[in-house]
Amino acid sequence: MTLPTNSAPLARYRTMRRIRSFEERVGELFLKGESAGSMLHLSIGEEAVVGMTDAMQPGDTFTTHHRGHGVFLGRGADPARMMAEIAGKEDGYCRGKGGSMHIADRALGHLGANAIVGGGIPHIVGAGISYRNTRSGQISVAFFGDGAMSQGILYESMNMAALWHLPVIFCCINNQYGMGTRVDRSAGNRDFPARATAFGLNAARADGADVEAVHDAARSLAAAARDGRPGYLEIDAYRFFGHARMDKSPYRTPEEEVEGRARDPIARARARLAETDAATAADLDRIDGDAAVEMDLALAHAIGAKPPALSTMFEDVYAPGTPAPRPQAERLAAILGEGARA
Amino acid sequence: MTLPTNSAPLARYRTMRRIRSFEERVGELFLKGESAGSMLHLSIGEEAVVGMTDAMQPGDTFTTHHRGHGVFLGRGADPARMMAEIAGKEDGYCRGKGGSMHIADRALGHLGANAIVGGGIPHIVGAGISYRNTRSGQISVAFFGDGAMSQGILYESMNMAALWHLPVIFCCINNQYGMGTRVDRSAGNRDFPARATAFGLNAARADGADVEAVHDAARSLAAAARDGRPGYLEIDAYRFFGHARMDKSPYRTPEEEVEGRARDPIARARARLAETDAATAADLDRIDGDAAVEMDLALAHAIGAKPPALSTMFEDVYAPGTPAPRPQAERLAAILGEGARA
Amino acid sequence: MTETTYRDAIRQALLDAMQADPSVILIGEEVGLYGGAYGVTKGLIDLFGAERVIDAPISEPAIVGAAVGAAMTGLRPVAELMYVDFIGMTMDQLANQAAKSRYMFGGQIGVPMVLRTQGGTGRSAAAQHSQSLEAWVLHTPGLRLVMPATVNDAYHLLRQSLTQPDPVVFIEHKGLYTMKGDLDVATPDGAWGQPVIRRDGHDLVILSYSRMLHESLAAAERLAESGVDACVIDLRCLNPMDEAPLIEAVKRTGRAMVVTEGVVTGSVASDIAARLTEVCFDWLEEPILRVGGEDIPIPVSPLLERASIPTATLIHDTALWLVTRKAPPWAA
Amino acid sequence: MTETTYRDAIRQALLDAMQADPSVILIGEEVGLYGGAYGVTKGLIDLFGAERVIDAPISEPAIVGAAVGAAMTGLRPVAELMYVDFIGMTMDQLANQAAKSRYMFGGQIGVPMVLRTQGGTGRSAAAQHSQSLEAWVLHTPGLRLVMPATVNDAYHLLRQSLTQPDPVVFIEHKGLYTMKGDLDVATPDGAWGQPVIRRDGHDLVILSYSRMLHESLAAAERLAESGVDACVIDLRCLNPMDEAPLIEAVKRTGRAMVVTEGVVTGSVASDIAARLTEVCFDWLEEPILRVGGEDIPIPVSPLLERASIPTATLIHDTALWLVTRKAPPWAA
Ligand SMILES: Cc1ncc(C[n+]2csc(CCOP(=O)(O)OP(=O)(O)O)c2C)c(N)n1
Ligand SMILES: Cc1ncc(C[n+]2csc(CCOP(=O)(O)OP(=O)(O)O)c2C)c(N)n1
Ligand SMILES: [Mg+2]
Ligand SMILES: [Mg+2]
Repeated sequence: MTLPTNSAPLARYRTMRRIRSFEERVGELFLKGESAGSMLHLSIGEEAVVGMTDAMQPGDTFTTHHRGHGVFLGRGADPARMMAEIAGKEDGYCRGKGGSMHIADRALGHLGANAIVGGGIPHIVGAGISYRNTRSGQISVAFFGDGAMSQGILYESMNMAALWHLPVIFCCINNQYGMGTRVDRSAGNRDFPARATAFGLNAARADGADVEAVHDAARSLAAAARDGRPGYLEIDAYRFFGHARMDKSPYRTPEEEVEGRARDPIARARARLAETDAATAADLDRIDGDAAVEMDLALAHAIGAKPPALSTMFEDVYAPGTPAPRPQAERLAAILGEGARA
Repeated sequence: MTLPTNSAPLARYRTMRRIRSFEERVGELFLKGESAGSMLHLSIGEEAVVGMTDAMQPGDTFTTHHRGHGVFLGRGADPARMMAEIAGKEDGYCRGKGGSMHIADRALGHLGANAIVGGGIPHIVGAGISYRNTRSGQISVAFFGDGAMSQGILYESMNMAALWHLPVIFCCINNQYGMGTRVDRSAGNRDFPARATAFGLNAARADGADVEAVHDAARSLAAAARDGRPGYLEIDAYRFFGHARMDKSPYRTPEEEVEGRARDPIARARARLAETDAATAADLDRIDGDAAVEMDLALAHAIGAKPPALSTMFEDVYAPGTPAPRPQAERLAAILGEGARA
Repeated sequence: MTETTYRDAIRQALLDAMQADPSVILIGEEVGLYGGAYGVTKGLIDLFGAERVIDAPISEPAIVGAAVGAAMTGLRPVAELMYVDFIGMTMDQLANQAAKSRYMFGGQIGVPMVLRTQGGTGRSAAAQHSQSLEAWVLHTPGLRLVMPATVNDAYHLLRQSLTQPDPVVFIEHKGLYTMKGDLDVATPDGAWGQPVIRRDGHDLVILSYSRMLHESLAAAERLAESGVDACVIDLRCLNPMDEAPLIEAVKRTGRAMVVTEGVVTGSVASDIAARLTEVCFDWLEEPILRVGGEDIPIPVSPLLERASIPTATLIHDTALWLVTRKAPPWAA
Repeated sequence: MTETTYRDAIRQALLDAMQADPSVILIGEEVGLYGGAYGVTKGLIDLFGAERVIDAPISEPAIVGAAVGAAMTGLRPVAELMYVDFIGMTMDQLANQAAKSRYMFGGQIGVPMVLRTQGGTGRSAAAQHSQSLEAWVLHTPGLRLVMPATVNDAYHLLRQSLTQPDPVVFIEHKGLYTMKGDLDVATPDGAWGQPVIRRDGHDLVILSYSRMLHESLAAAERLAESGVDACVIDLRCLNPMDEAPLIEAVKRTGRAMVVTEGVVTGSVASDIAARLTEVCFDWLEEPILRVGGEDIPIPVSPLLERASIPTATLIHDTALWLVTRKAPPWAA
């Protein structure tokens, strides 16, 4: 389909819808028993992160946490290769070695999803040093959850970014929970932007139900970051479902869920687009339908794709052309096999 | 000597003077080649920390950083046993195993000096949990330098303290340098109390040239901490000498040093005591002289004390009565010795 | 004697210890309301309250550091790392603080804490949630190290850990939580620091621990079919560890191998093999062989994951060779 | 060929690499204005400026993490940890990030960084500033590990490290900085990954690295006086490591020992001994022995500190026994 021209909000709607459809298919992949493991973290409810990814430019880089599918789709990922990776298949983004929590793509600037809470955050400091030193004009963005607000390495990284005037942004997707812990049970003071300010960053907080509000904040933070004034953006969102595929959410009430899910960035965007006549209901339905088809295809692709060959296991530990790990069977064979004895 | 009664400021003067005399003797110990190593960090210029130690009560506990002699003397340390430890002697506080950077004393509440910048900070969180759970009324205080403001574990600890309403205080002795790095070269935003506030602590900053100002701030923070409102105190001081005994301070100018050393808490206290007629010059001179004699004796004791027996090396790795490490000579002997072969 | 799971045996040990000793507290991520990522601490917060079952923010270094301080001041904390893979963030607090405090401070300040965590493969959890990192701990004087393989040990080794005056790292295996077995709360499988012979045999010794014990026992069953009689020893405690029964068994059979799920290079298996070789050399008919995880990060693909760690088949084939010198097909 | 110190050889390597390749940067505490805690980076900030010689706050985890990110985006960072003892704070960034990125991401994202640090005893720096922790690194697939013992290696191994596509942990020894030796910038002592025979001999092999190489060489001199001819091999690179020359030497002599300064349990020495025993068993006359640091934290007392690590005497006595079966006095 072709989008109505000059309609960035509509494009963002489309991306958000694609994210949601994708995540729904990840759920299916799991239910069909085709995912690699059950550590699948869906970003449904957090699609307004597109407000941030849309404020980035080609060449900009980023790292994500374990709940990073949406961010990556926002930066242009191929859902079929993503889904194949989540299924642990050879033609996934990472050859079936990384899975949902470790997707990356050099070409699109994705420096890697991380299963260590906070693990990917300092990498943007290093990227920031690269871009500062080469005056490349790029920025680097770390996406992470509210849980990472408790990791010390975040503050070390913020301090370095401010001290060295690095072109970076720390983007906290606050979905109100770190696993089963609501944010008021993990933070002595919930004013996260105040923390960022105290470390010398430009800090903002945006309503995660409103992708355009997120985008406005992100745009101005990105512009400042590109100028060497690093920023912090908190997207105030809601995690619609459990932490991972096995979580029955005993730690939150149904009322809490209903209230949280009412803050749906897709519904909100849809309503606003209709209100402002930026798109007809038919346009939006078409977008939704296209997303569904696209993600069905991605799912089918992943299920049909080949698993990696066993020999690939020893590849990529080190760069090609350098000494590779010796397979254990080879080591034992050299001891056990013929000719190995005096 | 007997101190004039009701004269806490005079007692603090005395403690500060004893600290300075002690540190001067540590310098001598090193020059005489009698110290265990050269990693000796003098707290000269930072004596106003006594304002904080004096706000603590018997039973309160604390941890310190590597520059902790003054803090410990402020809490009642025996300088002879301290000096012996710094000389690596058997009757030092830690049997000659710890040295200057690892002095501790259970009895006086010293949970340990630490050579890892920031390493001792989270321990007060645990102590705080103990005191909270038992309603013991104790507080625990972490003393550390401005350098530790860059360690993530500090913020993790602050957050826990605020979240759990622990009876603890984070006391930063800002002596303007972390080794050769002036604080403006390590902090993106030098407003440290703002960081503590953002994490939910009661925060204050006091002039480290004025022990009574430090004490006033410390008293009110300690009272709040005892009530479950944890605090942060920054003592704004100056490190008169190099980082450790080998440092020639190439990273700071003589002017900077002159200006910094003008902020001498001992000179200031002396002047004020004289001004307010709290003590005569003769009283103060007597205090100074007594301190000098006391520390000369400590130095002599340390030099004369016995080094630890070699066999003590294997003690204290684990508690007495539990399996101890096997000395290597014993292991090898069992292989090499008679009867060890088929 | 009751049948229960490894998971519930650990929970029972925590429960009994907390009931017996009010100074025992739990601190870790999701140990309270959520009941533990693997359900081990379910319900304990209801029984003991939030002051003793402490849900911590995601701050591993400070969690371990707080446990150190709590242990120094009269509590007996059980800190939990949700995955042993996160131990890297805490190695300073663990190896420089918990392990060394007693020593540095001349014996004055002990740190009687337990660090509970779990490791290993089996859930396609990929490179950062599947490791076996006990070798780092073994190399750190001052830390005790325990890795239970059975339901009864899960209970008793944890109870024993909670009586130790020094820090204990207690590593569970995520693949064992649902394993059933007999729990006899009155009778431990063995004393603290004692290896246990799980299957006696006179042809060779297979030394193992944690989940690999079960692969080793399975291999031993298959070896029996080939007429080879393997002695399988469960190391249980890696520090302290009484080497005497191992030495006895190795000298008796003259043939031994060590099996670990951890990456084989620099592993616990290397260390045990080297130690035993030193003292048993004259009795050895063959070298002590190491079978362990491949020298690679753990891949997410379930296929590759499974192939990256030892199987009963590999253990069997290697053992068979040790005894018969019959090279397995893959070693031709 | 010029005479210089180990310290200056490292400095020269950094200088030459920075001149040859503008993507090389340094990041660490006190590497700039102060010139390095041990003076290694003195003056480099004047030559290359503060954008390439970056004085970092005391944030070890983020220093290593920043180096990872810089390496991912085109720079070739040399991160410095002032003491290897601080590596505990960084094991997550080192072992879960630097080491695993290439693998987890299917080969897309390499991390060509060097982590320079120094370890070892000799300065009464006590338990948290004197350790030898290379065993943790060796056990981590994805990390290369280099420990130079000589002036020429200090230069060349660092230059070689700076051409590697994967993360290299480069561990210096604080006791070697002032050691003098010949530097030949045109000729490395050996290729990347190759052990080097520092003294040939046919009676036994002593395998060592870093400062213990020199104790081993001293022991070999004294062994020669007793008519025992020791071959002393410098391992240099622990990963990658070509085992062929080691195997050859061990088979040739039938007797070997491994010497490390690190705590012996779970050490590199255990691993090398286990590996070589597996392949050389039929050629061994005696077990491969390990000589290493005592299983204790390092005490501050200079007396105890010295006694806690291997001496030339201990190496000599152990070697002599291996060859003559003459038990040393302390093993009677
Ligand atoms: C260092 C570390 N600690 C703990 C975990 C286990 N864990 C995985 S996700 C998670 C919650 C993270 O919460 P948040 O950062 O808010 O991200 P969200 O899942 O809400 O997107 C936890 C505790 C982990 N993966 N890494
Ligand atoms: C984790 C760690 N990093 C680095 C060092 C080396 N070091 C010792 S003291 C010091 C400076 C500390 O500065 P600060 O905290 O301000 O304390 P001060 O020495 O000024 O009292 C540094 C970098 C260390 N001991 N521990
Ligand atoms: Mg969250
Ligand atoms: Mg300072």
